[in-house]
Amino acid sequence: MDWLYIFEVSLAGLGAGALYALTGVAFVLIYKATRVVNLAIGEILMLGGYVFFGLVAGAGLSVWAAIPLTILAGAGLGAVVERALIRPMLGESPISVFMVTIGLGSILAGLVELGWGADPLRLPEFIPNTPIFLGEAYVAPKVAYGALVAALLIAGALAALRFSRGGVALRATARDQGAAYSMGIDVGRVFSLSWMAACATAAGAGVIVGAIGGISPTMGIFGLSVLVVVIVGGLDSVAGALVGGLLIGLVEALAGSFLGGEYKLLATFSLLILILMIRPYGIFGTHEIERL
Amino acid sequence: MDAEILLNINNVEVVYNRTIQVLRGLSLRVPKGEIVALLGSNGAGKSTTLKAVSNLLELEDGAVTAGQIEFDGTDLATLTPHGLVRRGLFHVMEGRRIFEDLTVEENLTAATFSLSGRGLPITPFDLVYSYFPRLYERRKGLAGYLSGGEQQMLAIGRALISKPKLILLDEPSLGLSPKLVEEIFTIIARINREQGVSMLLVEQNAAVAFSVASYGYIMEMGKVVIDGPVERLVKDQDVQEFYLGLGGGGAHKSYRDVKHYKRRKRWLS
Amino acid sequence: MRIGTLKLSYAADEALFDTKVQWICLALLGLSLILFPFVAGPYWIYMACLVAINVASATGLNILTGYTGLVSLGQAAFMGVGAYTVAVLETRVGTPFIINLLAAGGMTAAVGVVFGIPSLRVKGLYLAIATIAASMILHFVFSHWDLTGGTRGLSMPPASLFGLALDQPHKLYWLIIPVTALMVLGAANLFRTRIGRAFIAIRDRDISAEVLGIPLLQTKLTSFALSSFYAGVAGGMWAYFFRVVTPESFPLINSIFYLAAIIVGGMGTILGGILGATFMTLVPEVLKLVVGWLTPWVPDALSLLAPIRTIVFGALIVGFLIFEPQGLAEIWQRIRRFFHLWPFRT
Amino acid sequence: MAGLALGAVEARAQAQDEIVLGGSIPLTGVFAFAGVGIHAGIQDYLKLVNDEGGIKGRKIRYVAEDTGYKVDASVAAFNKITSQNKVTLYYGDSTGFAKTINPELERKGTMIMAGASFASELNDPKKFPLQFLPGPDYTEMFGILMRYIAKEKPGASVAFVYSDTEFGRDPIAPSEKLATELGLKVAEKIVTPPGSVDVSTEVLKLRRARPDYTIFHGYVLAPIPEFIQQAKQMGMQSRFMGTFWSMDNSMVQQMGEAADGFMGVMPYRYYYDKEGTSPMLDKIRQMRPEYQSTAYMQGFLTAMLMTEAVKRTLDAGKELTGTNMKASLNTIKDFDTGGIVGVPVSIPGNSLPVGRIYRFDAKQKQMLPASDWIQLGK
Amino acid sequence: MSDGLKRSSRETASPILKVDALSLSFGGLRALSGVSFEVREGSITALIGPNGAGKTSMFNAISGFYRPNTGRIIFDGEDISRERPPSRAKRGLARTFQNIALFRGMTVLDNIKLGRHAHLKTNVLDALFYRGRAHREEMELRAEVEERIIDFLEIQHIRHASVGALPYGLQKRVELARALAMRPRILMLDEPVAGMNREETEDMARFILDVKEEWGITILMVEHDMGMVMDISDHVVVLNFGQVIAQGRPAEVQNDPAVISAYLGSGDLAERIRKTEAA
Repeated sequence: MDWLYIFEVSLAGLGAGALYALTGVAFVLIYKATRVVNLAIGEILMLGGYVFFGLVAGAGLSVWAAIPLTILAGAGLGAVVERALIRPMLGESPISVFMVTIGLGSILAGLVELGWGADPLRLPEFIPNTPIFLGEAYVAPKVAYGALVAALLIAGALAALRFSRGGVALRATARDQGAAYSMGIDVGRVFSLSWMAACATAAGAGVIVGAIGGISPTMGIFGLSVLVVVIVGGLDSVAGALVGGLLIGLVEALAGSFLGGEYKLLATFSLLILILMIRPYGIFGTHEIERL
Repeated sequence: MDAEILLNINNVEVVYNRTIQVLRGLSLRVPKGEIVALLGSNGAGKSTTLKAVSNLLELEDGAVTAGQIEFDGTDLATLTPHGLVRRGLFHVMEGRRIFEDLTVEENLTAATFSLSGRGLPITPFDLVYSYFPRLYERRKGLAGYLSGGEQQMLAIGRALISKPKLILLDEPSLGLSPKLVEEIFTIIARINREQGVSMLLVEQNAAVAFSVASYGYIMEMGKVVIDGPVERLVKDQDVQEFYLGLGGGGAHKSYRDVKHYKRRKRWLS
Repeated sequence: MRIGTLKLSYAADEALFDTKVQWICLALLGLSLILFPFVAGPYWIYMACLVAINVASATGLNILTGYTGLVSLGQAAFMGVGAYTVAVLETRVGTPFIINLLAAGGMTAAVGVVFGIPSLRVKGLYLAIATIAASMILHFVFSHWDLTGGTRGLSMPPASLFGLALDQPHKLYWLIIPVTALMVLGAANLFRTRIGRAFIAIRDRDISAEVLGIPLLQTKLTSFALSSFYAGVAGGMWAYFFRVVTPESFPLINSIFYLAAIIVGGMGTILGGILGATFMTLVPEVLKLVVGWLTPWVPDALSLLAPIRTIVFGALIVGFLIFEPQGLAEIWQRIRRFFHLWPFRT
Repeated sequence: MAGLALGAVEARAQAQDEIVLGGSIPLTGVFAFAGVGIHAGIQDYLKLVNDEGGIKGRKIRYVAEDTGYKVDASVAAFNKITSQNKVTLYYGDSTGFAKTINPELERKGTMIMAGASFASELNDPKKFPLQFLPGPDYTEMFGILMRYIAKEKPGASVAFVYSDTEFGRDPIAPSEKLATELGLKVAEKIVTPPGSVDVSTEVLKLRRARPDYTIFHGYVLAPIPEFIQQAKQMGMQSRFMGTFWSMDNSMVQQMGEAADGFMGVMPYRYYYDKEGTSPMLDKIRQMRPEYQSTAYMQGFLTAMLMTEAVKRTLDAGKELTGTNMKASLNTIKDFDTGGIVGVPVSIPGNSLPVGRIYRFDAKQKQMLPASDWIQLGK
Repeated sequence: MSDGLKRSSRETASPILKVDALSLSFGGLRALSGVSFEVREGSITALIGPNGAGKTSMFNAISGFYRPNTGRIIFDGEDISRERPPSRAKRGLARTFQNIALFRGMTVLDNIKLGRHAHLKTNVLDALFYRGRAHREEMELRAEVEERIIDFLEIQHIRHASVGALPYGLQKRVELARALAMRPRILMLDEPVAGMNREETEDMARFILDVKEEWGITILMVEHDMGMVMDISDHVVVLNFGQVIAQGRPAEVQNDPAVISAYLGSGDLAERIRKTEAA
């Protein structure tokens, strides 16, 4: 056994997992507040990557100006999507809403391809690329910095949810919409804000993911892995997204290096089925008792 | 009922799912500073009345199809549910509906959103804790772990946070032991007296409701059948009979004697 | 105005097509399906076959999702199972195509039941996601198993009937259309009996279904099996039609396509499956034509086709769900109602 | 609807003497960059031919459908195009397609086919009698690369990094054998899922193997640059190489820093190559003043070889059947491609086994020759 | 039938359903504690009590949705506590729901037919071809549903209507029809007349009585309309806080002080609140 190698692989997996976790948090945010399973999260992430690319390569902005603008654009997209597509579906079956997000994903992927073509593109380099060594173990700098940013953002999201008044409003709405209304919480605004926050997060994650592996219209497939992450962690648990993300990152890395790259998806989706059979509501998810 | 009227419900009809009519021309009034009790058997439409007032019907696919509800001089149809709360009308819903995975303190924080846009400062929760010292002891704990009585206290405590003019109380005694009911109703009365808050109290436990209310309405089948000052209702022999049907009397026609009608028809569409 | 609607026996009242007008329409439809290959060009026959295969598969998914309320995003992968079964049997065993198609259905039904087992524990979205996992796993099996020819897939000889090779759409038409018609009729029959009613009951309210003596798991698995059977036979026909089966032939997006087809057509109506599959199959072709017309004016119009197709696909799903959740079938009913009353009310 | 019917009628009203070149072209999807180039290359060459009156007065018409680089879509396009037109020549877009459509091609026997695939398996006239490759097959490409390596550093260790696709897996097994024959050591084989984004773990695997040379195959661009970059950051000294489809100038340029020194095998000359006389390249540069990709060259040359086969068949007074055209194709010997390929070419079997090693020069931002033209089997 | 006669028959009849020391709790919350009562064959037994007393939990335990923590449910002499709802249904246990659990996507006719699901034998293959057994069974079922149930409940005019569009009272009747189609031995009605006006209630009361008398089906119901409960029940069980506080004939229960205080609240309590208030 080459322990250093296993350690390095695990680190790389955790780094990738941090990005899963970050996107997973965006996913959970929407689910918590609005009970919408947003399958378009991968495409929103992709759009983030492309907007960033457009701002830097197209409009010639500096990277540090483009990042906040990208995040802002994500928030704007979230607001529009919530208002135009999700609000009209209030009260419809969760499956219908889920399908609306699938449709949205398709629209976004098409728009991106229309605008930037189908070829994969590379984002301009902006992450420092001096190699990082933890002891003897090498960590790819992009992955390391990406993970660091993701960790900071997740910590921020957790803190905001836990300690801010807005976080209380969101958790209250998540728990019981009717009761939230009766507290004077503007539930519509909570919906809107949670979509904005989530899409902004996803767009930001898209910049990091794009910086690591390049961007392409098929990048939305990232969303599928995130779906596994949140199912494993529990759809409505931020902590679950964190643990699930790291776990899936790790599983993918280990499966990829010891079984071969083609086993990555197989490993995660087998894990998904397993979790569904033994803990259908995820590791940290709330088990909802069905009322008669 | 000479005092200023805070809540005025006028001839309201409510229909659920576009088919089931629950309120059939209900009217009632809540004067400022008083507790009004709304009694009736299950399914009479008491909770629906409260939801109609707090504009929460929509969440259950119900709608006010006729009539008018005025709170503090404003037609409620023009307000959103949260906007209503921010005007000082707080609904303590049936089953308490506390946020179980939030702490006690966070539950109270959630209620501070009722102060938004009113120019009222968010004050510490001292007032709530002074009425319910037990909540203070458990303020860091998850609300889901509170006992039934404590949960009811928290539900009323959240109402207090909103500095309301009117509290709608839906069955605060539900599922509580007599001792707890006593404790909670004592506090309800105190809050009414000390804070000058008006209340519309829905109860099945008539005696307890009458002990704190000044005026009472009894409804059946979606409308008010009897109303009057509590002192009069208490003495009224009909009250028990009418809304619980206990001790059949008068010109009561037994359901056993309903006639049979039979028709036969053989075509199929 | 509707006439001829008085019925005197239960059998007449329970018939699938209950008025004279409906029978006439049906006869006309049948006749035109028979005449079609003699008047239409090869392109149209090709499209008709493709539409029919998709109708068969969408009808299967409709049984599961539209009628039983179990959302599946694995229909395309299940079709893959059927297609591979046919390809393997055709190349290695050489059994007649009817046997192969039935075997494809049977094999897929078995696979469907296995992947339906999570419906014991989860439903709704979770189930949908479990079926995504199922299609990922099946894709892996297709592309890494020797029997299925790995990433290259399998190519196979055409179906043959009495020594005649069904190698052209206009020949396969006589295989595909009748099989699809039978399958659609079967589905319609299903919902006249206890089995179909039990499916709907589970969709509408599974708890009260249980009280009526409907065993949940067994009934759900029956639905999975039936739906997969349909997918398998459709996949088998697909294999005969394209004669090449590869792992890439049945991607997740195709499963989404079938789900979109029944949404657009109308969930839980037989007509919906037919209309939806037809519509969704034809839309990309129409787009192709439109883009073709644009070519002289718009440079690179052809390269815009794929993104536009993707956008229109998404927009159709979103648009129908928001504006016409009952789908095309409902629009059709509205038109029919209009003519029932016409000219007395317009 | 009327328009649809019109389309069908139009298809049947095809002129009797027209020759149709059908194409399953990946104008969209992961291979779109190549498809667009191929599409333009074919069109341009046919335009040159048709402008000069076609072949013996018969014009060549090009009918293409987008496939999105999906096998089933390619097959669908093939079925559709061949059922509506009398197709003589066909361009297919992937290894998977070429292999899967082969039985059908043989059954029909009316056309010859070439395409974007250089799969080794196709390079067998017995198994694929009606297809040909307008260049060396992938194993031959690996062969050219490894011969170069063996000459430069005998006994070197090599790693193969390839995608989990038909395209990617194609040359691996035979090339392993060849490596042993050449005295090279295959240190590691790394499979990645196609279109993978994060390759950190794969790079770690590569570093552990410490190969002297790394050959990428089965990709267009991603994830090659990320691989190279991370490997360089880790201090790896490996030389990185690619096969035809990752060798286009604009692609390599997109690799950024990682591009410097990237090498690979190329059977055609680059657009900007001014060495010697090359009338065809001149014509191309005239028609299209901006850079044209190597995919364009591939499409252009394919169309050229196909029409040459048709011409030779007609010249011999034979019917345009698949077998006849393939036989005519095999008569091509020391054929001058007008400079598209640097040396005269022959098609002894199914492939055109010629190529050259190029290396990217970061200063000039161009691929520069690193070897002479290498003709296998000569 | 005179009162005396009826009474004696009731007491000699054996219990068809026996609930024996049943306890049920959800995550620490006690819904039922040690509830025991019997339902005699051929009787109408009513389960009453204030909101949250555990009536619906009791129903759910009997029909098999909740598994009791302790105690047994004995149906026709057999312990069915461990059985799933479908097998209980097969034994002849039918129920309706408080908030109407009809299948809104189906017609009235199909809803009623569903009641017979467990008694039919059509398999998938029969169904697909709709020949032989499938056709025969469907026709027999249709005849029975039409001639016995639809006629009886007077819902001919709506048989082809979609359930979702029907008024509330009719929906309740359709649900009753569906339960009857199960050929039950005991019919459990959860608030059969809730939300109905006097006329609709009268209709429903008559149907319930007819079901008992003409069809010989035992009835167990939860109902809040005391007028109806007291008029038509043979036996009343009163629950409060998950416990039986009284049971007996309607007249007995009506005058039981424990029942009056459970419903009206205890006067003492009110008195004490008033006193504290005054102080």
